[in-house]
Amino acid sequence: MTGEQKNIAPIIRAEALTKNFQGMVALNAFDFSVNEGEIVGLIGPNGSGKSTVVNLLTGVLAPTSGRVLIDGKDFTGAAPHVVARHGVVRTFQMIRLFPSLTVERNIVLALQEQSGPGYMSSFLNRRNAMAWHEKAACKARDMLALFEMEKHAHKLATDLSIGQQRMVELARGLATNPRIFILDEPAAGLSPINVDRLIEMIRRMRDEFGVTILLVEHVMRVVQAVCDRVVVLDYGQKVADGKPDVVVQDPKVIEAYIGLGRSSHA
Amino acid sequence: EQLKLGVSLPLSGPASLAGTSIREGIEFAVKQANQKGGVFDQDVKVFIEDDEGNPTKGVTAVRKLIEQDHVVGISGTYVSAVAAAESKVAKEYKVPMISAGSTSSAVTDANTAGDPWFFRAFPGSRAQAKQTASDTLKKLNAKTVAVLYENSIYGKSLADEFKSNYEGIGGKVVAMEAYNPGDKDFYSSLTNVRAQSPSAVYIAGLMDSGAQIIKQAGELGVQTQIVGSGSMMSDKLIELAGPASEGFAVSSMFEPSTPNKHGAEFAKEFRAAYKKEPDVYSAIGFDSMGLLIEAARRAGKPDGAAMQKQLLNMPDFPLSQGPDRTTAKFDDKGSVEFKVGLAIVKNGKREWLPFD
Amino acid sequence: MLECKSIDAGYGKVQILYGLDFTVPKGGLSAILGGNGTGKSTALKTLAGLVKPTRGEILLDGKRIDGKGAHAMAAAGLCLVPQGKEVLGGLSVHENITVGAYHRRKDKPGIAEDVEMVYAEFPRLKARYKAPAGLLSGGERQMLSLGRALMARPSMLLLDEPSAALAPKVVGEISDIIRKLRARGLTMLLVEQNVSMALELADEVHILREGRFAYSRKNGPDLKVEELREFYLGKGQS
Amino acid sequence: MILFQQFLANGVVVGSSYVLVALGLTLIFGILKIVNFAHGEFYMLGGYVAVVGTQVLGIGPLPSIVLVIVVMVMLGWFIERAIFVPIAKKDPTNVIIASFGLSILLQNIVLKIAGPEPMLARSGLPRGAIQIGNIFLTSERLAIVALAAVTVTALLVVLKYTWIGLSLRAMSENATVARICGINVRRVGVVTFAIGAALAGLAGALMATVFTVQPNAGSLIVMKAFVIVVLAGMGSIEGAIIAGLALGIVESLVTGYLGNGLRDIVGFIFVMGVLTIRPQGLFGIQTDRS
Amino acid sequence: MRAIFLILVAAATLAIVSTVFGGGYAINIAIVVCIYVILASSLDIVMGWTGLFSFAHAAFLGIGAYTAAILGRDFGTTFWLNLPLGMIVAGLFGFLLGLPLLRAQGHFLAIMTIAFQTIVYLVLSQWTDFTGGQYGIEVEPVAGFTTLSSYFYLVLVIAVICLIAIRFLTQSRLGDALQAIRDDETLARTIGMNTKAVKLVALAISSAFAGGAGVLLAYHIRGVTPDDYTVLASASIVAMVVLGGRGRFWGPVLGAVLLTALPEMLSILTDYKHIFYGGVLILVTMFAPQGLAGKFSRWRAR
Ligand SMILES: Nc1ncnc2c1ncn2[C@@H]1O[C@H](COP(=O)(O)OP(=O)(O)OP(=O)(O)O)[C@@H](O)[C@H]1O
Ligand SMILES: Nc1ncnc2c1ncn2[C@@H]1O[C@H](COP(=O)(O)OP(=O)(O)OP(=O)(O)O)[C@@H](O)[C@H]1O
Ligand SMILES: [Mg+2]
Ligand SMILES: [Mg+2]
Repeated sequence: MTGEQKNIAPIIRAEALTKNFQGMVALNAFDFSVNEGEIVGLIGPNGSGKSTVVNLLTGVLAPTSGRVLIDGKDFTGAAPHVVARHGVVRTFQMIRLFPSLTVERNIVLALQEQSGPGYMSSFLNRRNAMAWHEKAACKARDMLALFEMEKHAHKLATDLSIGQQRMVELARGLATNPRIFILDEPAAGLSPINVDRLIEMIRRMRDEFGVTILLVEHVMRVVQAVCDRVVVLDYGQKVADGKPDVVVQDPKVIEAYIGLGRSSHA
Repeated sequence: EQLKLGVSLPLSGPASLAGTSIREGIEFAVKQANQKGGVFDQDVKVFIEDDEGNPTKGVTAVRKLIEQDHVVGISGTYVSAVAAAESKVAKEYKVPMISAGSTSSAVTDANTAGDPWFFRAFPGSRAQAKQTASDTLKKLNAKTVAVLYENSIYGKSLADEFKSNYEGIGGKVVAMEAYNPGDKDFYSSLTNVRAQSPSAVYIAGLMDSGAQIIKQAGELGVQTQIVGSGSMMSDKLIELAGPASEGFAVSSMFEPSTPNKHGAEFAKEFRAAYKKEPDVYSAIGFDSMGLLIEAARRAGKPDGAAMQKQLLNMPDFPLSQGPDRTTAKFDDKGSVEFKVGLAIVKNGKREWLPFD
Repeated sequence: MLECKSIDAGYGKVQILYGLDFTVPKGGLSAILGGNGTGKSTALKTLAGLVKPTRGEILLDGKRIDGKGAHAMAAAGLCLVPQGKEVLGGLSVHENITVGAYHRRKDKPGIAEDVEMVYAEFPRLKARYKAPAGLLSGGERQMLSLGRALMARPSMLLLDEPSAALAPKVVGEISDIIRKLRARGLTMLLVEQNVSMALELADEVHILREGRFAYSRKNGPDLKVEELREFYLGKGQS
Repeated sequence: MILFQQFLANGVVVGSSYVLVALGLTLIFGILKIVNFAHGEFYMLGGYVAVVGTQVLGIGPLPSIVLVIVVMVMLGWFIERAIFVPIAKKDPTNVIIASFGLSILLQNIVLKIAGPEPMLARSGLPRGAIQIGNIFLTSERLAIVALAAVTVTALLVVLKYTWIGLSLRAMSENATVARICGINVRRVGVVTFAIGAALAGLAGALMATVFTVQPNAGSLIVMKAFVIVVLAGMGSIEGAIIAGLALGIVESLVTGYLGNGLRDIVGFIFVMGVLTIRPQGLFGIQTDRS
Repeated sequence: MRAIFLILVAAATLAIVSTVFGGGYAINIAIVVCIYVILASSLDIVMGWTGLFSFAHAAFLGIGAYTAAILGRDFGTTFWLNLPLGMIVAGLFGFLLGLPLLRAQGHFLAIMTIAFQTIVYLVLSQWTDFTGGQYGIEVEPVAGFTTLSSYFYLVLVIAVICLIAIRFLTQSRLGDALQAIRDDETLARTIGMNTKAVKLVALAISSAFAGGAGVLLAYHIRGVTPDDYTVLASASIVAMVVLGGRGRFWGPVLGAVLLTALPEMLSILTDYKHIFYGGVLILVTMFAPQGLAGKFSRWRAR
């Protein structure tokens, strides 16, 4: 499925997306799309508006102007849960987990929103609901196993180290079989070996599960390893869009983002 | 068999101000009875419950007194709304209750005529308000009145009845204004009153707000006669309101300087026992408990139903409240009617105007 | 100089660190590397007084500082840049920076000077100086944490993954800042996942595995990344 | 128009008293984020200490104020250390219930000792009305406005322009970061709490000269103070001034034009309205990204 | 299932203890206990599970009680109609209160509920024509359940049904959703949960149960007066939940039993009961920070 883009229609698309925060323009007339099956990287200096793009696409923020289209339908200003139910799943740069729930429950809960029994039926048919929970818990543990986190399944989310929490977040997103998975700096804080694992997982997600991926990342090793295409933001403006190895050679990008003569992250 | 009587009073919360005073009168009556040898050759035993001025608590308290402590008569309570709720329970168990300060006529009105279970040994709000209305118009010569009343059964029933009586005899009520129990700032209300310049202000409420109204009226230059309802018969009010209380008139059922001989005797003995002046609350408590004890004695056995029969037939029992020779002549709704007096503050002391 | 003598520490009943023993000489820079959840942050938190060691001693310039509480550590000149981009969300960026100088608050001119220095290092912060810190982007928060630490003019700096969340260009700048601080004689302890950056900077490298040092040695041309890899990446730590 | 002037003046006085009571709460509730239901009892105790000072000990108004402050600081210190800190360590929300218990406890201890009768503290200020144009006030009421202005200014200056203020706000935002910056969080906490208690006591003492003090004197006014602190935006002193004065004036106008009975309703409807439109309070700012 | 069994055992114990060993007074307290158990457990739906500190529960109690009283007065409806109607009206008000509450957080939310509670109280006590003001409204006893003990059984059965329903609710998907909202609402939204709807539903359900309790209370004290529905009453329901243990099924139940029975037990100390009550509240929060239920489960775990 990799190269042969059988569906060119963009799964998610931003049109002239603009966001102002109290007079500060965090994102300016941003045009952008991710096609089905693609892995797109979004990079740019700190504070250039990458997370803002993620927040706008997932409905966490409402744009000042411009449109967000998912599968060609207008989702501008739609509530996050509506967006999520269309298979748009994300992770957070500032990690978010339900702190007082166990790691396993964190994942089961996400599964429940996607495929669990309805509110009424879980109230009326408890046996069925419990059986479903069993299955969901199994799936959650499988997902954790992918990140070698299964031994932490019954710890509270707050009792994990930052890197461990990040992996739980990834497992949670993956568990719900998203159509498009938006990752906001998934590699930050991961040990090199976990970064390798992440790279492998991202590839597998696309190749095996057909998940489209939007990746916001500063660790260039990851970006270069997985992305089909890279979009560069600077001061809320798109400054480059193209193949990774081309983009990183772009003098504008080097000047603003990579810096001269620096080694990228191990 | 020992005579067991119950007391339900607000001993905490805002209404405890009156409750504690009433309790002293009640305890004094019990002490006196027991000193004289008690009833049925035993000391009278009293169970006191704090109803906190709350109806639900009150109902529980009364049930407890009756069911657990097996009392056969109850003195209580002070807050009219609580008395209304409690009286239903008392009636159900056939235990007579005598008001310990609740004034609203509504509670005795709810009694079945001829078979009352809730008694009040002093006039209800209707009679009180009627008397005050006529005193205000005739004795104090005030043709227009602004009414400030506490938003409670007590305040509202007095205010409503004052208004209809006062207007019935030719006066004019220029304003009716409610305030919430415990309010302390009346500048804005009084500013309005000042603008209407009535010849009198009638306050239907409790002592603490009354003192504030009187004081603040003075500060705002409201120069009118102020008349207060029965709960304001208190030396504390004069202390709190300061010089502004000069000339304040209060309807009063009892004064330590009462012309009522029985009342004067109570005042003397109370003073000796507690080293302080009795007030209208201690007199109410004293009468209420005294009546229960006497009713039991006359019934010859500690039995609520028998006591109720006796209560309806005690026109010879003297009360410490009211003018001389006031007795417990309960009407068929359980209320006693006597003339309510009017006292005026002169040189920092209340003086009772003669009864007409 | 920082000396740690057989430190045990953990959260509640769970022990995380087992007998950590090491010293960072005055003006030196040591790095602690290790997989996720091996206890690196716990080690730094223990040094900073946020986690109480259950055993062992911590000495700063020969004086015992363990068990005195985090604020006392800060007053003694030891300063932590925590992991997780923690900021004072309701305070402005400027106030966040200023509060770093809390324990030397008498020194008004010095503080003003340092604030300018921080702004010069991180122009992005200057652009946002009025904004509540809670609204900053991840990278901006990281810069703010560092700026706040610089304001303290510490004698010992504990850095918990300072390069995480930062753009490559800024990562380079952070390396430069660390070098500058070293030149001023600051003692530092660095936790990093960016191994090449750590190896560029550190005199000595420790690798933490399941709460114990699995490997410690001086950095130098003879230290091979492959050798590190074996200990560090070992058998797939998570 | 004459009426309106007097209403406005009444509103300013009442509003100032709200501001005064709300200040201590701004520290304890707005900044330390401790929901202290017993704050009203601090207010009430301040009133009683003033009564003790001026009536029982007869030491005059100024020494009485000093007495109030000393007693309340000690009490605040003790309560924070002995009750609130140990509870908050385990679960901060439990403090709500403990303070609820403390409120009942203090109220009833005072009821036992002092009795239910209202008491008046002597201010030593000249009695009687002062007429300014068409407005009648008393020196005691003016003193409320003056003292509110002074304390507000002092607190503003301290919180805005000193390290004390910065450290206080820092610890309320994130105690861990505050600690690693060298702030002794425990000490700042207890000092702030004690000052908050003293401010409440001061307000109570002052109000006891005008409105008398009873064991339950603090219940209603402190509820309003909570409302003001939230309305203002937690911890905002400027907000507390405006919200307090606004509430006082609104109540006074409503009392004047619509009747006393509606006074409290309007205040609370006002609060719901404001918070519906601005969930972070009048002067609060959004500090969380999502 | 074990919980349901335990509920039935507890109800049976209460019935036996109060009717066999106690008299009318004990039954009276047992009725109040049942009513408060419903109240505390239903408050826990929003407070323990959702983390919305609500000081308005007594307002919903009052709305239920007054609905029954007013319907009975004006339309002569009976208990069996008033109970569901009281629940519906209270639930509706809960929903309405929920609308402005949706955006508020933490302390702001608590203050808004306090404001709502106060408004309801003032309306009940001041709209004399409609609510009877301070006089309140009389309520005739439930036909067929006029004696105290028969009414007690009625209340007990209703309380048991309510508890089982609440147990099922919190064990169902709704309980999970509520916990998620308590922990991190933004996250809950991004994993696909319609948190606003869930919060509104939770508030409406919780208020409806409170309204039902109000109807029971009105028929118990045979009338309604505003003073039972003050912010203080709300605060004591909150205290029950916290003392018993938030977010645990048995927590609010234990808290309600303890805090309703405690004042009665303390009443031997007449003059000092409030002082003791206050002291007990402080001590229990100090020594059982997870609530009594938390203490018990820890103790059992040993
Ligand atoms: N809710 C908000 N209110 C105000 N300003 C905001 C808000 N969210 C983001 N900003 C500002 O918008 C700018 C862009 O933020 P954004 O989080 O999108 O950056 P980013 O590209 O993700 O940066 P980083 O790489 O550091 O994560 C930043 O300067 C940030 O301070
Ligand atoms: N607050 C806490 N309570 C209980 N356990 C904790 C807590 N914080 C961390 N842990 C546990 O302690 C261990 C070490 O955590 P620590 O944060 O020190 O790891 P780390 O080496 O810094 O990892 P990372 O690279 O992911 O930041 C982990 O297994 C984690 O689960
Ligand atoms: Mg970002
Ligand atoms: Mg770490």
